[in-house]
This record gives sequence, structure tokens and C-alpha cells, in this order.
Amino acid sequence: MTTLHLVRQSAFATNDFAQCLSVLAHQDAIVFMDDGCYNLKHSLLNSLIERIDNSLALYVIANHAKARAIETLVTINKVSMTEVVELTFNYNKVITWQ
Amino acid sequence: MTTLHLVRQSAFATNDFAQCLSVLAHQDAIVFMDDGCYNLKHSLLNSLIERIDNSLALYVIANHAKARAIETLVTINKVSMTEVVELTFNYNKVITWQ
Amino acid sequence: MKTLAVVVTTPPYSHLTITALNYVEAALQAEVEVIGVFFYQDGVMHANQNISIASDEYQAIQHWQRLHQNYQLPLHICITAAEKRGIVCDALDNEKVNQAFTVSGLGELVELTTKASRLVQF
Amino acid sequence: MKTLAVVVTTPPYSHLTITALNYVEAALQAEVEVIGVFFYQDGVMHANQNISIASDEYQAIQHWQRLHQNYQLPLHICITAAEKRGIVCDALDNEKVNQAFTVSGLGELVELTTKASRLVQF
Amino acid sequence: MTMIDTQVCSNVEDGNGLAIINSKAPFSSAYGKDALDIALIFGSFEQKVSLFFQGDGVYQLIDNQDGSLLSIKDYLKTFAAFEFYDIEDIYVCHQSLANRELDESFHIEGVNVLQSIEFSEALNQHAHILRF
Amino acid sequence: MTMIDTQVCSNVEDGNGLAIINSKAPFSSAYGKDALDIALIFGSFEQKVSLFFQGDGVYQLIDNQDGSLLSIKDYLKTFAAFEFYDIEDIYVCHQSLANRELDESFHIEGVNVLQSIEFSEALNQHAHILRF
Repeated sequence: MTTLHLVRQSAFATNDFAQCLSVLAHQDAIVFMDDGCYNLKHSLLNSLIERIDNSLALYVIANHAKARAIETLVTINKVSMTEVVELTFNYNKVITWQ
Repeated sequence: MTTLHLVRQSAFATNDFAQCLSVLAHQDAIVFMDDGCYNLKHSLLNSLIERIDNSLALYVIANHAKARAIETLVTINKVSMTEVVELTFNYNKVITWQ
Repeated sequence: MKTLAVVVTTPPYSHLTITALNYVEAALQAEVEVIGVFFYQDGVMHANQNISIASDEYQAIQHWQRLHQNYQLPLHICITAAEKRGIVCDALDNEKVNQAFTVSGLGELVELTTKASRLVQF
Repeated sequence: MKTLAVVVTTPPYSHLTITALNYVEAALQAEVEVIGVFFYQDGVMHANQNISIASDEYQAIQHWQRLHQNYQLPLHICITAAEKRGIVCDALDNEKVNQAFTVSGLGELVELTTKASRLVQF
Repeated sequence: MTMIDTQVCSNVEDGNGLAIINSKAPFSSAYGKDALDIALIFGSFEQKVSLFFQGDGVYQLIDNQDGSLLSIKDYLKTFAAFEFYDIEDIYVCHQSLANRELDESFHIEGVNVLQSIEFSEALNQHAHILRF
Repeated sequence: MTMIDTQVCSNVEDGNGLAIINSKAPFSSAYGKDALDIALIFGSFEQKVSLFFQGDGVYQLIDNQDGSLLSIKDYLKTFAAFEFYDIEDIYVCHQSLANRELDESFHIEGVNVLQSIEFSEALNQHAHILRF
């Protein structure tokens, strides 16, 4: 049982991303989209990258980050919306953090 | 030049109260209302009480706290809405943090 | 002279609006001169005639109407915000706008802000 | 079989809605069976016929209509949420509801959730 | 493998029913009520629905609240009807309670207080998740 | 005390003009645009208006953004018109920039980066404050 987490809010503004992290399981994946892209620069991401193993995956919607002038780390996979649709079915369920 | 700060959001959920604190001046006052009442239990309040001097005042709308089953500290003045209207004119201006 | 202008940004079905109403009513009762309430963002939804809130819920729109009638409280809605939210502000077909509300532009907010000794946002 | 149900809670004038639309369109183009979009909370504002968005802004309502027409995508609005927001759902006077949308109860959401292999909320 | 076994496997793989995560405080938005309406309709259609309370959502469960002081029709009272609707799986995040200095005094019976890992695991058993 | 002195005193006591605090990121809500519309109308009525950017609001000023990638009509471009509207007092909170690891590269000229105390003092000079 795996979960795809769609993170749409900035952790600099709200507590939602922190709540996401508290239920994150080993084989889950996170997609940063909308203002969730700002989390690429948040210190919570460091703790996440420390927790990362081969099974946890991080994605960001490429044009959502680019529109916001956010440089993306190499360890984060840039995806299109079509790939987000694919990911939806690669995981057992989806939680949207908005 | 003094400011009355109306704080309507929970600092457990959003960053607004922290932003309020960063512009708080010595002779200002804070009124906790709506979900702002939850901040009476937030650690940011401790730092505020430490910063408190004879000029900084803290208020909470009594029925807003009571409706939420929040016990209020003695150092916080419980007020009615009529008193909030009075406070509006005791300070030079109002900022609403919502 | 204590003069007050109020900006309301929350819709009639938000509980936060009750706080705004209680504040304005307390000001009127304390004989503060409330020179106007300007409804902006989702606040303009108060002027939507078709809104139907369950009868056992708080009737924010009726309470604004009551304050308008009892105290001649001016209630302004921002036309741009209203049209985005489906409130037709056509002068020939204004049955969709609650008659307690005046359709205004943002210029009205400039007017209120300039005249009021205090501006309070909800 | 990949079947998808989508819940939309943001209004047509929210930029977040563009993301929901892009997601649903990407799913349809990938031949995922999208069994329905359920509009809840402020999402029901999409069915308000009177909404007028500036012509140079994103026309979310038109895009939902286009997906409805091109892919027979079912669009449901929650009646309780709609009436709170001034969208009259009277069968005799339904000119205020955009015809691409079906007025439904929350039972429809139960139906969609039970049938879909994935439920995604926006 | 029998038909029943297949179904069990399928349930284990895909989870079962709907989980609703409540993340908002009760009295300044309609999120809690909107989530409740969904829970009750799932209950009345005899579909499995579980409720999770996390973040400021935990305030929805706290005892001795009184929305009537705010002129609000207090939808929290309807939580007492969960049993009638066969809504039995109610989980609250212990860490969220602790952060807010809240006791485990709830206005309904049968609330399960879970540590983050168990909270996450309970959530993980469901096929679909909505969050309000 | 002359009439002019009285007016000066009154201004010092009550502040001058409107300050708008921008606290939201630019592309996922209309808050930034709604605040901008107010600023421009004050400018066109020749009323003093100052803009403050704090919290996620600082993202509204950052260079090299492109809302068109999101199908959004990019209201940030209108910031270039501030000079035309005589909107000259634009302040951004240094701490908010630092927290977000942002450089002081803005898409408009004349942005004043202020430490918290100066930011607070500049805000304090105004008669009225709105926050979006």
C-alpha cells in the first residue's frame, strides 16, 4: 500500500507539508506542484533527503517550478502533468495536501 | 504611532502570527480573536510574554476563547467586542492578520 | 470624531463574517460613525440575491440588511470582484443585487479610507 | 482498467483550478477513463452562468465545457454547496446552471468513489 | 485460490473504503462541516468511511466547546451520530494533540489516539483519501 | 503654534496614507492581484500608497518568473507601472527573503530591503493598513 502525495502549499506559509511528512511511508512518493514547489528551498526538504532511501521518490512539475523561478536540485525528478497522471496509477492512492 | 493587531489565525496552522510578531512595536497591542485564540497555547506566546513590558498589551475576545474551550492566562485581558471597538480608537491604526 | 471604515473579504457562509458583523454592530451601538462597509474579494457574495443559507444557520446577509436599515449603514460591493463571482451588476437588470448594497468601484474604497480615522479589515 | 474520479474544490477564478484542469485533460489524453468530476465547496462556482471573467484571463469554465463536449466528461456539482453560493438549482428555473454540469447530491460522490480505482482531490 | 481469497488480496493491495483527514479548526471555516457531510453520506450508503484528525483538525474533537457562543450552529454535536451511521474508525494524531497542549478529553466516545507511525499505517489501509 | 505646525503634528501622530502588506505568493491565489488593484487606484487618485512584501509575499518581487507557463495572465508585469502611478515606497522584509534563500534580484527597480525593525518602522508611518 503506497501513496502519492500531491503537495500544493508552501511550508513557509502553512503547516500542511509538515503534516504530509508525518504520515509519509517508505515507498511513497511526493509531487511538488503549485506553491508546493517553494518547498524545494525549505529546511524540511533537507530532513526528507536525509530520510530518503531507494524507495522514496520526489518529483516536481517542471513548469510549476520554472514559472516561479525555482532552481531544482538534481535529486528531484522533473515531470510533466502527463507523468503525474501515470504516477497516480503507479501508487495505490493519492493524498492532496492543499 | 501605535498599532492594534487583530490576530485571527492559528499559529499552529499558518505563519501569519509569526509575521505579526516581526513587526510588533513596543506600545502596540494584540487582540486574539477567532482561531487566533489558539495562539494562547503556542510557544510563540512565551517569547511574547518574555518581550512584554508595561506598554505592550494582550487581549482575547472572551467568548471566542470560551467557545473553543481555551483557558486564558491571567496575564491576558479578556474583552468583549465593544471593548475591541474602543481599543480601535486607543491605537493609531489597525492591522488584521488573517 | 471617531469615524470608521470597514473592509469585509469573507463570504456570507463563512463564520469569520459573524465576527465582522459583531464588530460593526458594536461600533454602531457605541455611536462610532461607521462611514461605510466595503465588500471585497469573497465579501461581495453578500450581495448575491440567490444565496440560500439553511434556515438554522446564521443569516449574515439579513444581518447586514438590518444594520443598513436601522443605522443607514452604507454597504458597498466592488463591481470587479462581484462580476467575477457571478453577481450581475447591470443597471437594467439589477434584480440579482441585493438592494441594501451599492455597486461601487475601488474608488469608493479610496474615498472611505481618506475620510475614516480608522480602517479595519475583516 | 484505469478509472479516475476527481474532486474539485477551487472556484473558476482561482489559479489552482488550472492545475486541476491540466491534470484531467492529461488523463483524458492518456486514455484514462475519467468517470466524473465532482465539484464541491467553492468548486461549484464553475456552474454559475453569470460569472464574467476578464477576457484576457484563463477561462476555466469554458475549458471544463470543452472537456465535457470533447470527451463526454461528466461534471457534477453538489447541490447543497451550490445553493449556499447563489446558484439556483430549481428544475423549473435552471437557466442559472451551466448546462455542461449536472446538479447532484453527495450520493454521486459515493458512487464515483466506489467505482473509481483512483480518487484525486484538487 | 478461492474467490474469497482473491477478494481479500485485492482488499489488502488496494485498501478499503474512504479515509477523510480533517485538518482545520472547527469554528472559522466550513471545512469540518463539509467533511462531516461526506462522512455521513458514506455512512448512510453503508460504505466504509474512517475519520482522521490531524493538525488543527484535532480541535474538532475537544470537549467542552460551544459554537453557540459564536452564533454558529454547532455541527460538532452531530459527531454523536457516528455510531448510528456505523462510523467507528476515528483516529486522532497524538503528536498534534501534544503540540497544542491538549488532553485526550473528547466530546465523543471511541476516539483512537495514535502515534504518528500508527496513524500513518491506519490511513494507509484505505483505498481513497480526501482531506479537508 | 501655526496652522501648518498643527497639520504636521497631526500627520506625525496619525501617519500618512495607506500601506498594503502583501503576504501571499503570486501564482496560486488572486490576493496579489487584488492588492495591486487597490494600489493602482490609490495611485490614480493621487493618494499616498506604500507596498510592503513579507512572508511568501516576497515571491511577488522575484526576478525571472513567468506566469504564462501556467496559463496565468501575469499581473506581476504591471508592477513596472508603479513609477507612472507615483508609487515609490516599496519595502521588502530581509528576513523573509533570507528564510526563503532568495537573492535581492527583483523584477522592478527601487525596492527597499529592510531589516525587521526598519520594516516595522516604515509600516508604522502610515495611517491605514490593509493586508492581502
